[in-house]
Amino acid sequence: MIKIQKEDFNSEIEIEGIKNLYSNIGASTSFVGYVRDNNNNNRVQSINIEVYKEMAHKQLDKIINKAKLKWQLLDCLIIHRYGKLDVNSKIVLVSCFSEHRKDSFESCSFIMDYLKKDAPLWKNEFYDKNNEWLENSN
Amino acid sequence: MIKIQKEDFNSEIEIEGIKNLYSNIGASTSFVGYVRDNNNNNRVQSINIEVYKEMAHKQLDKIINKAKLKWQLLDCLIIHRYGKLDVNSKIVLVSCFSEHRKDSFESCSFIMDYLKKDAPLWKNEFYDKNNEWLENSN
Amino acid sequence: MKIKYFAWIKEITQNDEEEINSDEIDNLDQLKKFLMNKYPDLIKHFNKEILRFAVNQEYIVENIKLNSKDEIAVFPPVSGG
Amino acid sequence: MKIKYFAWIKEITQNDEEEINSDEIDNLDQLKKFLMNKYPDLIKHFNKEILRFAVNQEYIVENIKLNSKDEIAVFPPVSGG
Repeated sequence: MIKIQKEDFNSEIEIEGIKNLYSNIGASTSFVGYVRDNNNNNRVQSINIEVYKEMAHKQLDKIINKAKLKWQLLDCLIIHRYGKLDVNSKIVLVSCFSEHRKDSFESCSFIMDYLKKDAPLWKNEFYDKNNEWLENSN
Repeated sequence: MIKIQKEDFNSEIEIEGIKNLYSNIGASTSFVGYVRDNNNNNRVQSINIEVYKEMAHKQLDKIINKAKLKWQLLDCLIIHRYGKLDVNSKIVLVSCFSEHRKDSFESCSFIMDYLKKDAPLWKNEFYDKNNEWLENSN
Repeated sequence: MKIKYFAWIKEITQNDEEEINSDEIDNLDQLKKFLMNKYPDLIKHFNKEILRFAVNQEYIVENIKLNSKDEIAVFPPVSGG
Repeated sequence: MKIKYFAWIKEITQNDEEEINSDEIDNLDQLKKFLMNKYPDLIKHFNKEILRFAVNQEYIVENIKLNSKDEIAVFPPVSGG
């Protein structure tokens, strides 16, 4: 499931919402990304995330399908927020569900790597006096 | 932080409880293990987890310290339940917090591997008519 | 065809979306030329090859045919996650 | 010294904890011998080397000295997580 939303999310509710669909899930690995108070030695006040929504859905869907070819995955959940987010806010949740832990760990890390590379989302980071559009390097 | 407890836990509350202590956390990776409805082709009804509590605390503490030597970790949380757990119940939560995602992914996976190998906990799995003590292989 | 701009590209085009239809534009390379003409400030970014193009929500690097119903997006390197 | 048993070891010893003090027990090997004597059903598991030993909550494989205040745990391979 893919959700591109402004609203915050509750990890427990989101993760267990998927987990409760399958009694054979033995493992879930979940990554949460947050707005940090500093980046490249600048004090961050907030960020504004812009998204190309239709394309983000399409690309994230492709990434999940790639992961399902490589690992034994029972389900995947991606939530990515957009709009103005203050320091400490959650930005993204990626949860991968499998019978055994190795599949969930590796696929979750894989999806995050591809999300950073291919998902059409842009962070505009606001400092005390200026702001800057970021570019993912890794 | 290490918690060995009978009670269930709420991942959101536990994870955010640690996250809120640090404004420089950019990444958390969390693993949750669940009681599956089948194992080695047996239909599982429930499991009973026994723990050597004092030693579990000591060994998990050592594992966290090992992880902190290998990765840039801001904090770690391990919750392991014991006692009778029905199918679908959460068994364990391991959350690793760092500035960047690689540290949190790799340390979380590392801690789970060592937890399975070194933490003095034993699962007694109950099927329809019999029960069996498990042994971690990987 | 519908052209969409994202992130700081919008600051150059002063627009997040526009309809462009011209007999000169038959493929992606021709559209790029058209945009450089219309927005000279984009030229240096074209030259540095830092712009990304998507046609109907798929990344496109080769010079494909375009038609009037296509949705083309122009944007800088992504930074989500 | 206090001896603790876990998992299916308890089913053999019929006890999860006991105090054992004997002039014969000065180190871990001597304790193992004492336990095999007291619980013959443990012998085959000793022989297969599947039992784990902890002294004061630390895994111990070598034959260390024991004293009366030590807490020694005997248990099978772990299966947490």
